[in-house]
Amino acid sequence: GNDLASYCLMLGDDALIMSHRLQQWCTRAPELEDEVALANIGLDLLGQARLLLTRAGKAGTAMPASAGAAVADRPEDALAFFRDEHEFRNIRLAELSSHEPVDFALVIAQLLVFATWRLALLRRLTDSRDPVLAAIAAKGVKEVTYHRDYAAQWTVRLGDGTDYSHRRMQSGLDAVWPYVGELFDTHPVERALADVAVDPAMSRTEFDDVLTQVCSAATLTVPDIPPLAGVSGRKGRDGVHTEEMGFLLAEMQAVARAHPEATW
Amino acid sequence: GNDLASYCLMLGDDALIMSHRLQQWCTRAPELEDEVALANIGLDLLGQARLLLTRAGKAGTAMPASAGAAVADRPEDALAFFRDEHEFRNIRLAELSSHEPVDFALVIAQLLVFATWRLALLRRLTDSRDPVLAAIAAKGVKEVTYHRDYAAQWTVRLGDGTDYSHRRMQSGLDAVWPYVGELFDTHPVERALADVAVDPAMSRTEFDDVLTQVCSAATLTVPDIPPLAGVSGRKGRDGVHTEEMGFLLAEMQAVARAHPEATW
Amino acid sequence: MTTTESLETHFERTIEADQRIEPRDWVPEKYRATLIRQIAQHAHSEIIGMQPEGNWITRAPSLRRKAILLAKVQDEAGHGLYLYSATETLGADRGDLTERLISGKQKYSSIFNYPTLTFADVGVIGWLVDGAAICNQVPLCRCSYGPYARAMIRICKEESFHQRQGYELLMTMMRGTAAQREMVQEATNRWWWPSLMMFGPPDGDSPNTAQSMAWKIKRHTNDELRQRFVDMTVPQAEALGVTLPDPDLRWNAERGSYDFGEIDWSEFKEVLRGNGPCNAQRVAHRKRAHDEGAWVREAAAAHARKHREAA
Amino acid sequence: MTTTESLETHFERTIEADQRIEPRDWVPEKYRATLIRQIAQHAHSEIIGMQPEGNWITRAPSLRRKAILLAKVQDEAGHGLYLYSATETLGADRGDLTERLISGKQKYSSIFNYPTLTFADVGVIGWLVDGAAICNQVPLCRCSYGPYARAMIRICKEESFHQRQGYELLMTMMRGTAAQREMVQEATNRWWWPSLMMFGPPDGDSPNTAQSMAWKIKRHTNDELRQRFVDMTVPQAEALGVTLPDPDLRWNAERGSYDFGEIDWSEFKEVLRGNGPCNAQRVAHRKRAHDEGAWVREAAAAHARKHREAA
Repeated sequence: GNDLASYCLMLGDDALIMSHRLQQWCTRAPELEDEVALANIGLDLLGQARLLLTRAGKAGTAMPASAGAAVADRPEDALAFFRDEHEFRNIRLAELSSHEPVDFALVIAQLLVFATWRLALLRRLTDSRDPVLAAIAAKGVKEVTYHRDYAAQWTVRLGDGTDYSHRRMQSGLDAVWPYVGELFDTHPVERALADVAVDPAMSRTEFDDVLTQVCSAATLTVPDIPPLAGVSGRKGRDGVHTEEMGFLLAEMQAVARAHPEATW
Repeated sequence: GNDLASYCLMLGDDALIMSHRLQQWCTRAPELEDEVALANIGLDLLGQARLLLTRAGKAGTAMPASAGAAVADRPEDALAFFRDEHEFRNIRLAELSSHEPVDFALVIAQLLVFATWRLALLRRLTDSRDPVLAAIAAKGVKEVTYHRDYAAQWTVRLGDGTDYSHRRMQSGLDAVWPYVGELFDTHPVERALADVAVDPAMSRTEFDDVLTQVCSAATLTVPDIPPLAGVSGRKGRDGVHTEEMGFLLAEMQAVARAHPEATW
Repeated sequence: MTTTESLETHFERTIEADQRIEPRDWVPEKYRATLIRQIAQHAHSEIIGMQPEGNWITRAPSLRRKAILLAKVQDEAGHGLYLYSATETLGADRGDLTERLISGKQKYSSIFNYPTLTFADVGVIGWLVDGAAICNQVPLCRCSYGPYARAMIRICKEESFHQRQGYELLMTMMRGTAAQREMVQEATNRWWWPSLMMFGPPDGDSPNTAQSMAWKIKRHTNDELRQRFVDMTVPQAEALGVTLPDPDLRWNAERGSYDFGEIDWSEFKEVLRGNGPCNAQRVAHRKRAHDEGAWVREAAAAHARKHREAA
Repeated sequence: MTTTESLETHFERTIEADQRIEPRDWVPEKYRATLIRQIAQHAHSEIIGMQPEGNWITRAPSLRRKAILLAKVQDEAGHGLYLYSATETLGADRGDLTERLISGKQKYSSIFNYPTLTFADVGVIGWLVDGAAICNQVPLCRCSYGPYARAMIRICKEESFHQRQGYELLMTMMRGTAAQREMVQEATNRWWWPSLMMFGPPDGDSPNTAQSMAWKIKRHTNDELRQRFVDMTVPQAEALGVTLPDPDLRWNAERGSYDFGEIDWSEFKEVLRGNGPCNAQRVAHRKRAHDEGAWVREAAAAHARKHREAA
């Protein structure tokens, strides 16, 4: 039904937008090994986005009217390139821009939080009654475990590296922290899809435990910063995004929208 | 005829794209006075762009096919928002991005070169046989004189300020210099429009004199850096731009293109 | 002591006679401090307020709207400049006030801690936010402190112009496509309640109002101004064809005013405490611009010094 | 002296017998220097070559093409890594080579000094640039230096894959809209001549070729490889339906090869001298990434030190 479609959009958009932010790091990483790793993580998330948006299409998400005929049989592209900002359902954390000005500590903090949270969700989702979601989750668990470990290793290296890197890493975590609260809000769609969706609120303890451990190994402080408000309570999952989102979509969608009748 | 339309596009696109780069400085200037000044210059150039694109439309520029019905009676918007990159005729200097990473010396160098060159052109253009172009030029001369003076004053302040600002200002000039050569290439359209268009090559000496004077007052060196090549000789005036141009247009055109049937 | 007393008497008589206090006049320290704080907060609001609107300049979908928006944001920088100058007549320093802004020691209007999400927001900010600002500011044109009053006269004139331009954009959009009309309605939904909060807490919770009114800095209470704004805006919404997001909004013939629903003051307090959707972003952006401009300001100062020494 | 002579004899015999030189083997200094320079230049080309293609990842118009492009650019980073490792077996240091790249002391393939202007460029780079690279590199799989030869085997395999993907994108675009077909033709026009220049100057102007061939680092002359590329590519262009921008291009039945027009070597030399459309931009971008990564690399080193000391 429609709730399932919405749920797939949520998880798919999280991956799509976070992948975009990692794509923007391409040719900007501090070492070639990180160039490879960040691209790899971006690719994994892009793969998850494709599966989830395709699933959203099959589950009955309405295709955007502006998507040309050629796109009709590729719902993943219709949804990625022809939805407007308020139709995206990702959490706002994924929108945070870290590449301009270049801030490696910020992308690591963003990825640490994102992957720790997503891994907890996907693990529970492997038991979903929806077999497609369960399979996507099972594949994703392996991938996101690596993402989390990569981010955790860098968090420790930077936190427990030089004085300067320690300060940078702590600032990165502090900058990301306001976006954490939203990750664990239970959305009505998640509540409606018992046994199919997972309730993110259930994973908060696990998340806090991991972050506490990583920060401790990194000699960093888990931030104590209140969550970013929504607009009249509406946040990313409700289609209300940060001001960065419009610029992100303008770039991502420009070529596809210039050629609505094209196939690629 | 068509040459006149092309010529109006050239001068209009120069102003439009340079104005965009100044718009991006909004809320980023080092002082409120500069906030006001940069916005002012951006507004003047935007005004020139509107007049010139409107003139290009009247002179017979074909309207882009993707421009919706609503745009048909506003050629300036059809041309600004619905042309593709290769249809823009501006010199590449205007595309240079200076706001991310923020570089005040770079925008000042860019503006100094742009305004000195444009002022020389517009002065000659006041004698154009085309009365509309002559009138636009007459208005523009007053505006661009101020733009040049503003940029020259900052060039002197930064060049003859601190050691650090001296280095930054010299780097700014050096970064801009490869884009200078193209400004004085005579385009076939300019050659074809004798008495209507002006030949930019005629203004090179005047330009060099001004730059030499300003650099001398600023204790800076006029750079000796060869001009940026085109692609098989094709440059901005031929629709071959820098890699920054696509991102600029994606941002500038996103809203207009999302609503091709709208009026605003 | 006797001098102070006579100065104080002179000050009070000037206020009472509805005459203007000028920079050369003696004023009580608390009057000075209250005014500096209020004018600085107003200046900061102009400067921070450039961000939500500035966000759309490069994406404005017509060149005419782009020029209008750029000119408007430029005006706001200009307003900031006058207002900082007005604080300087009271002995404040612009650099110092900027430090207070970016260190979070001084506030600016909370309304600018909401994001601008579509181009319709540009119109709605003109209509509602500038509209509310005008309601607040028109009485300030009669403020007892001369330089502030005169700055407000100029600012109010420009704000009215901005407000009409915002409303006109919305009118055009409402005559446009279905998607445009939806954008306007949706933006109205987001900005309506924050606009009402611009008048500050209800009179019962506004401890400084009485003193400010006695000094004729302020001329009306928060609730009076809020009611005036609602009464002015409801017919404009009707003319526009948008619905204001308040089911309790209705004409009260007895009062000759519109009744309206309860404001969510907990949201107001959260935003005021720094936890709105954009507080951190707005201040960080201003701080970054200021920090990245430091070398430029230093260079200008160094150049001016050389120039003076040479002269 | 005698030892050196016998080492030299051993080296020459190994080369003559078409056997591989391995890191433990003695080699003449000039062989080592030539190889380090060539492999480093190749590594630099992979890294700089990420930029023109990376430019389109965030704008790729389908998610499938986005994934393919991101994977390709990632492969290039991987190729850079193998190749820098191969130089390390010859005693070079990656950090040192990176310094030489960003200070302009070492070159990379000039082809990457052209801009990518439309999404069709992604396909054309795969087809023509990777195609030319493969022509150049396949013979290197038999290079006398073992680690380089083995790296080339892996790299060539991946490059062929990329080349097919690029060609397939162009095929899809040529079956698409008129605008897409125009984009492909226009990109072909821009990349054709620079691709031919990838094989280096004509044999008469290539002084190092003889020594490199004697050492079996190189197996064919520049002109031989260029001809092979043209002969391979012309039928592909026909199958695609694009015109190669050379009026002198025609089949020569006598030679069993395509004749083609004069290359503009003055353009080649300008780009090589640093005056191409993107030389400064490519190196500045790499330098900026390197500089901005310095604190991260320092932190990693500091952390590793602490960790070692604690162990």
